[in-house]
Amino acid sequence: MAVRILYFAWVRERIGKTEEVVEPPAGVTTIADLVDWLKARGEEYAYAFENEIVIRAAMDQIHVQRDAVITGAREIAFFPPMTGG
Amino acid sequence: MAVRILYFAWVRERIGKTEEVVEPPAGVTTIADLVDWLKARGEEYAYAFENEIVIRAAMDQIHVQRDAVITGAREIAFFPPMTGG
Amino acid sequence: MDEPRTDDPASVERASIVPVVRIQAETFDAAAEAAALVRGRTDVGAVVTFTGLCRDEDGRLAALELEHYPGMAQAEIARVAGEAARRFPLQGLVAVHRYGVIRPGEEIVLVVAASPHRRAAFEAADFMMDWLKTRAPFWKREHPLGEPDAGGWVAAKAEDDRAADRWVR
Amino acid sequence: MDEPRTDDPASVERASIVPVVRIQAETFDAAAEAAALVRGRTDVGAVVTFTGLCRDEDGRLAALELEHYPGMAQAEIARVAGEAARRFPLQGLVAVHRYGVIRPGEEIVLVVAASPHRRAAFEAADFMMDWLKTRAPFWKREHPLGEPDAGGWVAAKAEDDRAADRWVR
Repeated sequence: MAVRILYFAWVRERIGKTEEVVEPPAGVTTIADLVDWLKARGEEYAYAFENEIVIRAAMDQIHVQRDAVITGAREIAFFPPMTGG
Repeated sequence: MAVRILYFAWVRERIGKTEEVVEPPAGVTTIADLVDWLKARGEEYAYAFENEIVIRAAMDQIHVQRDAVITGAREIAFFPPMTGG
Repeated sequence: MDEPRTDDPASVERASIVPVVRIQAETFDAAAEAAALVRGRTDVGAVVTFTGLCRDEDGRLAALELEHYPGMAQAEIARVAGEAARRFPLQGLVAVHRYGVIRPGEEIVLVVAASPHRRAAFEAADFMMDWLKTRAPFWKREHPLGEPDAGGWVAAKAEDDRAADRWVR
Repeated sequence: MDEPRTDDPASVERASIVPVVRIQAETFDAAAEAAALVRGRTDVGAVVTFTGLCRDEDGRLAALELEHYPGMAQAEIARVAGEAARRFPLQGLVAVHRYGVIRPGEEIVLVVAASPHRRAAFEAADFMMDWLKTRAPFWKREHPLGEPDAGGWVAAKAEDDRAADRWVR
């Protein structure tokens, strides 16, 4: 299943891209699984997610927790805590 | 001792004047004394102060309580609870 | 109201702003008052503007008439503004209160607070309004539509006293 | 966020306003946004306007650069505004958030809330800002004066999370 992944702020800088389309294997069912899978793809991902607990995720533009099931998602985003306002 | 007394809102309407200069006798030393003395001056005063507890007072343009000593005051005002803002 | 301690730098800084207080019959320009607090400076982080307007009370009201105690209104609002400037780290504070006949849709009162921090700006404006409501010598009389002389004085609300009590310390 | 119950008149009324939400690079006109909420109506009692500005951080900062997640920024602020409209008896609500390079003294964010009652207007604006700070997908990077490429990303503040937690119920 192909899914579009977006990165923002220093997560984007560490990974070195703003977005990509990936096809995680069948066993990757949650946001936490996806992060584990991404971290194994290269040291830029490992660096971006080194302190996993601070990274936030959104699925189809809605904030989600790490245990959210990603099946059917079209767009998943990873980013640091927000500093707007 | 002459002192200027001001009345506002429905206190003013009940007494029928916006201000007056009075000379209370020596025994009148507090706001409460002054109210008692005014109430004895006529039924319009008795009417204005009939529910004394709701009437507020200011001495030289500063909110004061009923036990405030009026000696030396130049201007004393009586009015209902405020409804500005 | 306590005097600021002059040996406390934060307190000295807080006391150093001079609140703008005006009592007037004319309408006011909220945007111009807010702009004046910020103009030419780059250290303000938050501006909170409160505008209180005359409501028509479901079409019942033709106008409000605000009576006031001129000298004391100015003095008392200045005291409340000075207390706000001591309690909160403000960079600017404006309070304007109108008197006279005010029609539905027109503005009655304005408070603008500027601060480096949003919490202080919100709390200062909130504090000012609660204290204005319960301490500023103004009295509202209603002029009902169709019977302009039949209206009575607006009664003070217990909820306004409770709101002001939140700030007692 | 719960859907309003359509059999509850108060809830229906509260849900009936349509908040204005805009994400834009351009500056905004706070006064015009506030005026638009009140224009032609005589039932508004209170308007609270919050403007957040870029500070120069004691002269250290040349500019802030705000990155955002376009589609989600609009959607998330609209969700927060919808929640505010359900929680508070509002007659109008505007939220505008800028992105891009913003210099000290310039405005970043605007919230305007109109209500019959001052408490609701204050709380709605306060709620909007707390939730915007912690939920709207924007990230600030600092450009220090003299070394425009040396700045880092602004860290999120624990106090902002605590402020947002005040509204959890």
